[in-house]
Amino acid sequence: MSWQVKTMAERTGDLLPGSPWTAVLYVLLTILAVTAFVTLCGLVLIYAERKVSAHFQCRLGPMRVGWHGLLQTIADTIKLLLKEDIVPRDADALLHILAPVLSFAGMLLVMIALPMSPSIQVADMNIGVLYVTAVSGLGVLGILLGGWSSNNKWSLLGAMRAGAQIISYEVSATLALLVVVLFAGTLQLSGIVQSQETGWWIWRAHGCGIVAFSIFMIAGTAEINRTPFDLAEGESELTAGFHTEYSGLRFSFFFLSEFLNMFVLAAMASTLFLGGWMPLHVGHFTVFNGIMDLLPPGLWFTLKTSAVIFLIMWFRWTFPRLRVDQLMRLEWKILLPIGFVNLFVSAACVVTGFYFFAG
Amino acid sequence: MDAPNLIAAVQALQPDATVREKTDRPTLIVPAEGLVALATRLRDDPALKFELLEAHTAIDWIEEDRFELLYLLASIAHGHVLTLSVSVDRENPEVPTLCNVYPIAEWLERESYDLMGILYDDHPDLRRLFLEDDWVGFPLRKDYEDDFMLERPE
Amino acid sequence: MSVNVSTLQARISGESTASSPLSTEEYFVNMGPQHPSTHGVLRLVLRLDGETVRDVVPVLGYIHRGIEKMGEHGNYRQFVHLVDRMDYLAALSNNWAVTMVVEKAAKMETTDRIQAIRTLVCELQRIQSHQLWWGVFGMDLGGFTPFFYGLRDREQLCDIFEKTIGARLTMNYIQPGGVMYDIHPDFVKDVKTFLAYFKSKLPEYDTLMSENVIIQERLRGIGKLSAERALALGATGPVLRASGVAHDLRKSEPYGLYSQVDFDVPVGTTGDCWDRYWVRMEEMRQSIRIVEQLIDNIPEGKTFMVKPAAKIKVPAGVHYSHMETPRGVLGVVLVSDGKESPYRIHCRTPNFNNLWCIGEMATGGRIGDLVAMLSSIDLVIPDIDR
Amino acid sequence: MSDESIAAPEVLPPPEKHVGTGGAVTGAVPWIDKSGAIGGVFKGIRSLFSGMKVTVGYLMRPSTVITQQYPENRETLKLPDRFRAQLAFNHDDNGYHKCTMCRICEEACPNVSIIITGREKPAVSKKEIDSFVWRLDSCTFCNTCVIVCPFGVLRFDGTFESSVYDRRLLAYTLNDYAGPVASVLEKIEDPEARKAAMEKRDPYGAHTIIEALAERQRAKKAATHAAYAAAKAARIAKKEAAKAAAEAPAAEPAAEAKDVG
Repeated sequence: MSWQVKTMAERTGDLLPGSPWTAVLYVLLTILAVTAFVTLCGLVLIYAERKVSAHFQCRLGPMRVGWHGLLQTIADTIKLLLKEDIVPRDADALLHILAPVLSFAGMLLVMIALPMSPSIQVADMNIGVLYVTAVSGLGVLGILLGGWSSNNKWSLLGAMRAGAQIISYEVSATLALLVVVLFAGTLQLSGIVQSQETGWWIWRAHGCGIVAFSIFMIAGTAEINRTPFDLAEGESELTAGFHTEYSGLRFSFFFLSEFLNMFVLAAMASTLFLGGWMPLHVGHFTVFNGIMDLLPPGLWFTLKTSAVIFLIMWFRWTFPRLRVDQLMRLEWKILLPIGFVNLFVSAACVVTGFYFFAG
Repeated sequence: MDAPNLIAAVQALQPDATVREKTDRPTLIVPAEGLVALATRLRDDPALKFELLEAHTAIDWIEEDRFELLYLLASIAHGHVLTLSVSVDRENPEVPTLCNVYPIAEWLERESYDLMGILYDDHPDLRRLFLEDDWVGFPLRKDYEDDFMLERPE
Repeated sequence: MSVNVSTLQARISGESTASSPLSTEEYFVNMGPQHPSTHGVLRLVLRLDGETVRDVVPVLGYIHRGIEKMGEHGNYRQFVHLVDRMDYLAALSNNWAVTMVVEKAAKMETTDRIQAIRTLVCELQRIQSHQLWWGVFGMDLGGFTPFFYGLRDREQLCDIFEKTIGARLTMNYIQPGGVMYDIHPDFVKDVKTFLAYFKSKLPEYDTLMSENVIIQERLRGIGKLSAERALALGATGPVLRASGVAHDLRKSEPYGLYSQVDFDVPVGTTGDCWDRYWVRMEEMRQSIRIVEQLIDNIPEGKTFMVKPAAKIKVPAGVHYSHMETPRGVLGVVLVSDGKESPYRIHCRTPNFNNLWCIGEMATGGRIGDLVAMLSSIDLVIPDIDR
Repeated sequence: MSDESIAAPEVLPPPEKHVGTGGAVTGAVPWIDKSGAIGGVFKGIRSLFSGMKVTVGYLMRPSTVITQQYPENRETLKLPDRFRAQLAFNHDDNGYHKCTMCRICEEACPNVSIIITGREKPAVSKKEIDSFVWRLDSCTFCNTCVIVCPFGVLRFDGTFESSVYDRRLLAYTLNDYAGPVASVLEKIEDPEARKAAMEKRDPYGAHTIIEALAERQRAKKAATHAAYAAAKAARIAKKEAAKAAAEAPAAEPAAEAKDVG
């Protein structure tokens, strides 16, 4: 079975010569769709986090607004929108206002490159992996600016921690990505997904895949500032870290981008290592693969992403936080060497064709 | 060491120490002047070895116009206890500090200064502990009064 | 000799100790009085060099209520309920400490039943207090889930106390001359159910926290306090025992029925945060042992020796008695002039002295370590401020 | 590394008397042995996974949820008998109480949360209660009033929902009626006479009594302050006199004699 990949950008291109106004309308619709998706995704993720954490902790979580608290997040959003938006007197007002937007924009830009199904992808760049890595680095700018402009020592500490942490872990995450790029032979995200038609990279590479996946998950969790790497927030140490001085809408931007970063991480992990929207295929067992193809690719993507998100939540509600020097040690002394060795081994595998269903 | 032996041993160190009556722990009244030297010896003497200053407090005997300072010492190694009682004048309540012998005294004495107004000579950091720096008066003194005090109605 | 009264401003405006030309600028930051990990209204003024703590100046008094002064205006029985508000997680121990000094001074008789009930409820409260500490410790280290598990198990004990005592936090149960009520008919059954339940949960505590590699990395070698320094700084309770001094008043000066039960005193070796953690975990197990030995052998007898309204007269003099609360030695100095109300009452509270150790421990550590140290001391702020 | 934690304490070994029945415990610390670099890493990772197993165990078993949904479970929520929520009067089946106005509870209350007023014109007996005012806003729920009452009039009951919009309503009048105690009332044969001896009391009508008390208290406080000031002045004067006397005798012994005289 071959997959017809058609992104929204391509469709716009198709429309452009014939009916340019339709193309413009299509672009606008796409923007609307992405915004709607981001909002909806944020709502669902926040609700899921609250429910999952509650049941990890023998609680019920939100139960009052709507059936089993389904509308709780919406109520919270309204509350956040109605709250007073405070910019501290001594803060750098422009940067203070700019920071959450930057943080949000970084996440939003990654969102357009994610292949969610053969037909749901905004733009399919041939340097997709590079683009994602580069653009997701924008988020740290928002955090740094937010912490610095708040003119609060706790915020500054949080921002500095975040800066050091995110930039360090970016190295390991990229090394892990490169493993998949090596195996797939392309930087294009849809190409990487299609390269997993005979199986996911997590198991096809004799362990290299699983090591790269582990590194990617650890480094990714650190990049999105979640426990056990939530030093930038560290509510028991820094009260709330970089967003101590934020309130109302601006706080919700930080909050939302934190949750959507989790989605982006999970989506990237599933795209690169778990086949993205590609159903579970094993080699050329056509019957098995055919049964798996019965589920639509979009659902596969959702399932895999949800599983990875659950894993990240599971980490958060089980582990305590690392200390700042231990965090750096973990990156530079453990993850990075392992990542390098893993990359070399993968390169050797690719060169010799020593992996499952090669060629 | 049981109480009579202990008192005898301490009185050998400080001959002018007298036994304070009406207490349930062995208690010696010692003059303020030799307090630091005595405490150092009590701590370092291997037979006594009072390594823990368990509590320190002051009592305002307003009728007798004096403060009584109690130093409750304990020896964990030997399992015996001793209380030192020092009387100071109410108008000029100055005593030497025990900070250099028992570091915890720095806090206990600050509390005592804060609430009772005892002045400790050579204390490295004598300031209010609980109350603000500009508080007037010493609340645990018997003649303390302020506008917030409530009396129980009859 | 000179008496020089200082202020906080003078204390924290000292010169920077950094001397190297490569050294960075130090800055002050207020940790508290509203901070998640000071567990109340404690304020620590930190002098920081980047993430490294150079100096800690605790500022107290945000919840000072003058319990000692209030005690001078009521009678002895009326003072008991005030000390509930000191170490509110161990209200029964506080009650008992005051009761003990009053009974000792006034030479009141008690029965074995009274002592057994007191010992039992205090040991149960030691478990309860340590459960909460365990949860909060996890939360301070960044793991939220232990907090809920700790509180969940604490709730079972709260229910037991609710039945017998009628209160969950401010007990006012142990009175001079006895205990306020006899134990509830369900008490023995409930306690046994709880013990069976909690013994199955303790291994879970270990799996989730004690054996977790992150916890061990965070605690090992952090906030070391040698035995000599711990004694010199007046530390007691688990903080002192973690430093290697087996000082436990339940063993050295047994009160209640502690002389009749068999239990061990857990002692640490290096006095770091891990030792303090482990000593408390082990104390929970020892408390279970004590409760198990007593629960089936509560002797019969009266539970209140005098009429509850009877006036207590304490002979004039200075009286002192101390006991081991979950956080250390709580001593009460009672000065009486023979009247109905105490002339002066002073409480030597464990947290007050234990907090003083933080300056010794924290210097040179990081902010994250400071949080772990504060939590490992198990602070209850009203106990410090009184 | 693991040896360190099991090593015996070097400083200040526990004195022998502590060893007594059980002795001090050291060692047995479940410390992860990280002696081998690779092995240590794996042990560390395994410890993380076992922790995750604990949490997911609770996620998988919804029966372990302990949350109580409070306002909905009012019917099933049973507080223990001794629970201290609101002070209440024990009225018997006829609606009579046993309070003789002995004021023991008022005296025992540590913070004047109980204020008892007597009837100015008792109907039957010598002393009859008018209002038994309990101030929830200052009560510390110490239970002392309940145990000191010789007649068992008071009890704490489990009515814990006591929020009101006006804090003056937090002072309750506990007795249903102003009048004599149950034993006296039962001696009265005529039901009409009984009714005449009793006067209904509104549970929320106590704030007038409290305001009057506060007024009295303010006046008394002023007097106390004046007394304090006078005592202080007298003490200072005494001290001055003593000082003067101490300085004087060398110069003028005669003056001292005059002072004493």
